[in-house]
Amino acid sequence: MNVSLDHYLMLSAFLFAIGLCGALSRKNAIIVLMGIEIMFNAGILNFVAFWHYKYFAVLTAQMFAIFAISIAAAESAIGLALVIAVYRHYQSIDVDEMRSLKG
Amino acid sequence: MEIAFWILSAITVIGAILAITMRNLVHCVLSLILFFLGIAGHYLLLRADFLFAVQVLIYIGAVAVLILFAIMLTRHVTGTEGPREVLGGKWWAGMGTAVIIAGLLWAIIRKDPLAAMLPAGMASTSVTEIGRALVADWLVPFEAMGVLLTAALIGAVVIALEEVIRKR
Amino acid sequence: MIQPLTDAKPYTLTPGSNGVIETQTLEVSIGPQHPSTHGVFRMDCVLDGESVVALKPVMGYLHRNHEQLAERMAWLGSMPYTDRLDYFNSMTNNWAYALAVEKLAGIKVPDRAEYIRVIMAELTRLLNHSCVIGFMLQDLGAWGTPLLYAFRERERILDLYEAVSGSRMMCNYMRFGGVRVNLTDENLATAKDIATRFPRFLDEFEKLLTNNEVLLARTQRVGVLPKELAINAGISGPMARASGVDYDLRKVDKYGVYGRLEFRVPLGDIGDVYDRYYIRVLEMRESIKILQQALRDIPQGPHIAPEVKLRNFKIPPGDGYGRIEGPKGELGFYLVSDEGGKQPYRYHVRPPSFINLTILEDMCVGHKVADVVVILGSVDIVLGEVDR
Amino acid sequence: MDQVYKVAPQLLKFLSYLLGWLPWIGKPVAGFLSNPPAWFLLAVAIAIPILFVVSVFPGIFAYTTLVERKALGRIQNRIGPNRVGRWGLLQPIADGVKLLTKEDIVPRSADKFVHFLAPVIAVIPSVLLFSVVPVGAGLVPVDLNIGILFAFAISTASVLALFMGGWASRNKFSLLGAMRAVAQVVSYEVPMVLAAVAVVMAAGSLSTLAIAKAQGGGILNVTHWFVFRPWGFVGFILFTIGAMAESARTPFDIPEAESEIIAGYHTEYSGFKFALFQLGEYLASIAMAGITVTMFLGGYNGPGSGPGILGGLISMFWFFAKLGGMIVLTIWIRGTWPRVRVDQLMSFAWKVLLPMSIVNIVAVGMWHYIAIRPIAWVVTTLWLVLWFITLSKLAASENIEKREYRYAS
Amino acid sequence: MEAIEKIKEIAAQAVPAAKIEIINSTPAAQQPALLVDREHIYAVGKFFKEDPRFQMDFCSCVTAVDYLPKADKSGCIEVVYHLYSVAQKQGPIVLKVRAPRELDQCRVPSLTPLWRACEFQEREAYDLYGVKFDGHPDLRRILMWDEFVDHPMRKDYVPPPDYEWEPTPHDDTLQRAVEEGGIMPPTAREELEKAKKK
Repeated sequence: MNVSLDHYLMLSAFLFAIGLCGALSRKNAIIVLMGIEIMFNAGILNFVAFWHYKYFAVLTAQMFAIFAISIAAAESAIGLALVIAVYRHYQSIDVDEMRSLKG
Repeated sequence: MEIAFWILSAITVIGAILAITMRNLVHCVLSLILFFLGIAGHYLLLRADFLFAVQVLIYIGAVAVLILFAIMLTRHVTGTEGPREVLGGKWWAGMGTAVIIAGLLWAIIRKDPLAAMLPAGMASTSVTEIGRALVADWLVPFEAMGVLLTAALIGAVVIALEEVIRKR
Repeated sequence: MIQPLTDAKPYTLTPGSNGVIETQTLEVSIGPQHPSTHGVFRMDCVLDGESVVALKPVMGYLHRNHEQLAERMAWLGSMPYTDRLDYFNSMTNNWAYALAVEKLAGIKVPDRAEYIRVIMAELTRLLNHSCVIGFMLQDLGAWGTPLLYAFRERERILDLYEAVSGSRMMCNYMRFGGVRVNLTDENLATAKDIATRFPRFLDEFEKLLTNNEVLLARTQRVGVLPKELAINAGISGPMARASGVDYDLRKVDKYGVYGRLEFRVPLGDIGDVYDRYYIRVLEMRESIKILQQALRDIPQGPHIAPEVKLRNFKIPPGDGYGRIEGPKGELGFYLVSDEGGKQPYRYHVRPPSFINLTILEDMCVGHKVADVVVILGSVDIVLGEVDR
Repeated sequence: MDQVYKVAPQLLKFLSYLLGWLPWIGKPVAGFLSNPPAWFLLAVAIAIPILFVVSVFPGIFAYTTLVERKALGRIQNRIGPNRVGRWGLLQPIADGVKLLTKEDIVPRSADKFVHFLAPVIAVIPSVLLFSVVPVGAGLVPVDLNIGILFAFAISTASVLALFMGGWASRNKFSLLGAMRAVAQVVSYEVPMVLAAVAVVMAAGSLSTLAIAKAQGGGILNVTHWFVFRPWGFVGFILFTIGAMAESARTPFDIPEAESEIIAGYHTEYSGFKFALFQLGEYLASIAMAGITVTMFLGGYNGPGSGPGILGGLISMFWFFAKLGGMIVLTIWIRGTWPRVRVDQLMSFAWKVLLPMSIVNIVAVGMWHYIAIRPIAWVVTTLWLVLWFITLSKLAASENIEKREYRYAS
Repeated sequence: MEAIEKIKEIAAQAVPAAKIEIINSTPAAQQPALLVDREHIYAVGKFFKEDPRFQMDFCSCVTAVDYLPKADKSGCIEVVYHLYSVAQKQGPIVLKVRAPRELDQCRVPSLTPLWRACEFQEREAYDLYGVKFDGHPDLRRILMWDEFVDHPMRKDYVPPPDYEWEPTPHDDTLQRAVEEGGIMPPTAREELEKAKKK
């Protein structure tokens, strides 16, 4: 059995679900961020798989992947800065306890 | 190819699952790094060498280290975590959503005629091509990305330093 | 940081240790097993990241009740024990004790003995200062290269000590009223040789260190000790002079024959680690001058006052305080003799490195962990003397 | 690898000729080797570079420790190890045996799994780094077209081992060391990559082999080395400083500063785990030296280097000679310099190295677009020197001053 | 420096309530001291520190001496301060203050607020002699460990027969080791039993 696009799509769907599960069900804000990173990666894997299997000649998918990775890096930087700021305020990084947006 | 795919998939999935289920935060990050490595391996397998390097450099070298720093800054890293609740209040809702989405995606992929496709080509793209593409066809998004990253950098510093700035 | 001295500061190391995370401070105990506490010494530090918020010195790991040992022994019996106080500088320890006893008993020391004492003390100062700079550089992370340069010179001085006293470090050389053995011409020639060679070593040493960028960046404006605090806290020796305190007992008390010798007292203005380093270099240069004069002027004569009895040595009741300028600062002995007079009723050492530690916290707070060990190195402590 | 693949049949033929003399087993094996199947050739072609990397470079590591101890000894008026074998030549073996037989202590409260994993992970990236270092003309274990990028990506991963070791030990000194290590590696990565970008621009390729090739030619294969260009010289210094900081060598050895935080992240390691940490650290530093040589010092190029077996051997000689030179340089610096402080280290990276490496990239651009060489020389040199002066003025600490001392009257 | 009688007179004028006495040393040592009563030692010290004629800004040596009671006189603990002047390069002025030997009454005012140099030395005197210095900011043991009970430099201090069995923080550990039947040297076990019997 050869590895087909199917396998990659399944894998990334599975990873996406895992990331979503983590992002939705964990209490800790940092783990929520990590779940989001997992989802990001699953998406990027899809791009690359499609590029490899279908649009090999054009670079669009790779470009998208590069941009997505950069955005993910920026997102995680901002997200963690927010976590630190929230921690300063609430002395906790529990997402259930962050109920008010007032500083 | 097949063996490598299955091994890497196993690493990736185990890494992802451990990353969101482990109790100790640092263990979570270490599992997340395993997951990132698995993804990087997949890129290598898919002949995207440049993306492999970018993945390792950015995700393992930068994002993971950033998360570690965030953990260090927000907890007593030397102490062990007590028996605290790790799951959020409505965890079952999150789990349910995840399962439903996984099922939906599964169904869609099974149906799709594109899915059973085999590789179009096997040679890796050279970095030169990517570089040319970035500064020719993709120049505007590339520059926009530069602006975005700068803004994110400044934003992150401002948010994290808020207290210090306010004190002055 | 000069604290208002009347404010009582209670001993609390952990701010807000009530189980709630309020500050992200880290309590670290530097020592007693640590490569750069110069022995078994501990500093309880509270760190905020890398910066020191609070620091308490904890000593006593080497405490052996030296004072009580001396109170159970004849006057001369504790002379060898003084060697073990500051084991780097046994000659000056001997001299301080001998000086205190001579003061109490009213013994006159012959001229030649005084000159021999000056020669030995200045040699001790040379070896102490050069090694201290080496140790400080090791704390700075220079892998002991300057230290081993200093050890090469120290070796020559220790060889001379061995030739005159039979022991390299625990010399036990001074006696009440003089010194134990006379110096031969050969010994004097060796001393002269050391005095002529030492400046060359110092030049080499300075070439390696004084203008090194990293050394400058690491030591200047680090661990500043203001002049007023230095005087108030009883800081003495090169440390006080680096802060600009003009107080050198060789000039003030003119004990021994220092009144007849010509030398200058270098003073710093800022009182940081760099000043403490450079003042020691300058003091070594002055010491060489003293050595050369003493070696030139040393008269012939007895090396010990003939009227002093070794056995059955008694001192009439009373108390007295004798002090000298040791390499680390003012080394004093406070002695009380009572009716019997055969042994000290009270024997107290005023150790310079113990008292110089008083202001360790004031110098360290606000600096980084890396600076703490350097500041401690620049204070120049020997735990044998701190703990006694 | 490709080179090995080409010469593998000849190699195997030679082997089969030798083995043919053996009784019984010799004949059939020789027959197999003289006409090998394709998979076997591929396996040999893969195995030989791996064997080369895992045998030669750890050997260099072992003798680097000896050279280091000897050289430090000489710098410090000592003799250095001289008890085991002539000139202490067997000392690395004795050290290895000692470390292997030592008790392996794991602190009771340590995170045992991570504590065990950290030294292993410390070695892997360091060994992987060698896969892109060309050791001779056309001789590189893997000629990746992303060579330099690969090297940087891998070397960043080494920071994880330091963090894991420091965190898992549950020791405050280890933790401080880990924090320092992470901060230091992350901030020195940036100027290093930018310094490498200058070289990549000049060579027009990310492949290490292509970069080395671009420096061949000229008089005696020497004049085209990048270090003999104004931007290359600056880049060399920037990169060397960055590499020393990245591999935590004195004066940037603050993650394991023994006088401050005992041994940093490996305070709680003993025996073979400690040896693995040392191995990883030294291998990374040797690999970084190798990459420095490749990028700036002409790589394997030198008088007499070139294709062919003789040229290849000479080129290998030049590469290893330059590598040795870089190693000795780091040892020399270690023996003579004190250590900088954490905040100084960071501000040096961000305030001096980073702007200077960006200025250097501009200099390469100028060099590329000014066709007349003498003018390009003058312009780029002026540009770099002026910026260097400005930056050093800006970054100079107001704390440092020349002091005069007075004497009491 | 004036003669000791003159100094005493000046000090007595400045702090009229203080009871000041001259104690003579041996003729050879020539370091007569001023014995000041406990209530006024701080005022006298402050006067010597601040008066422009003396400016005793350097407190060189602080120590305690234990005098056992004798047939003709009662015992006391005497705290001795040696003051010098850095500004005027003169000295010493020796101040002495006496306190009863009984532990609960053995208190003198601390001079640490005047001279920081006294901080560690007074702690040492407290540690070794049991003199409590009122107003000392941080009066703890300095050389002996915190759990030590007696003051070992007192002349009537009787060392325990076995130094190991001073109460140490180690005791709990050893006790636990015995209870849990852990590993310990047989001699240590015997001695622990002995200590228990006491």
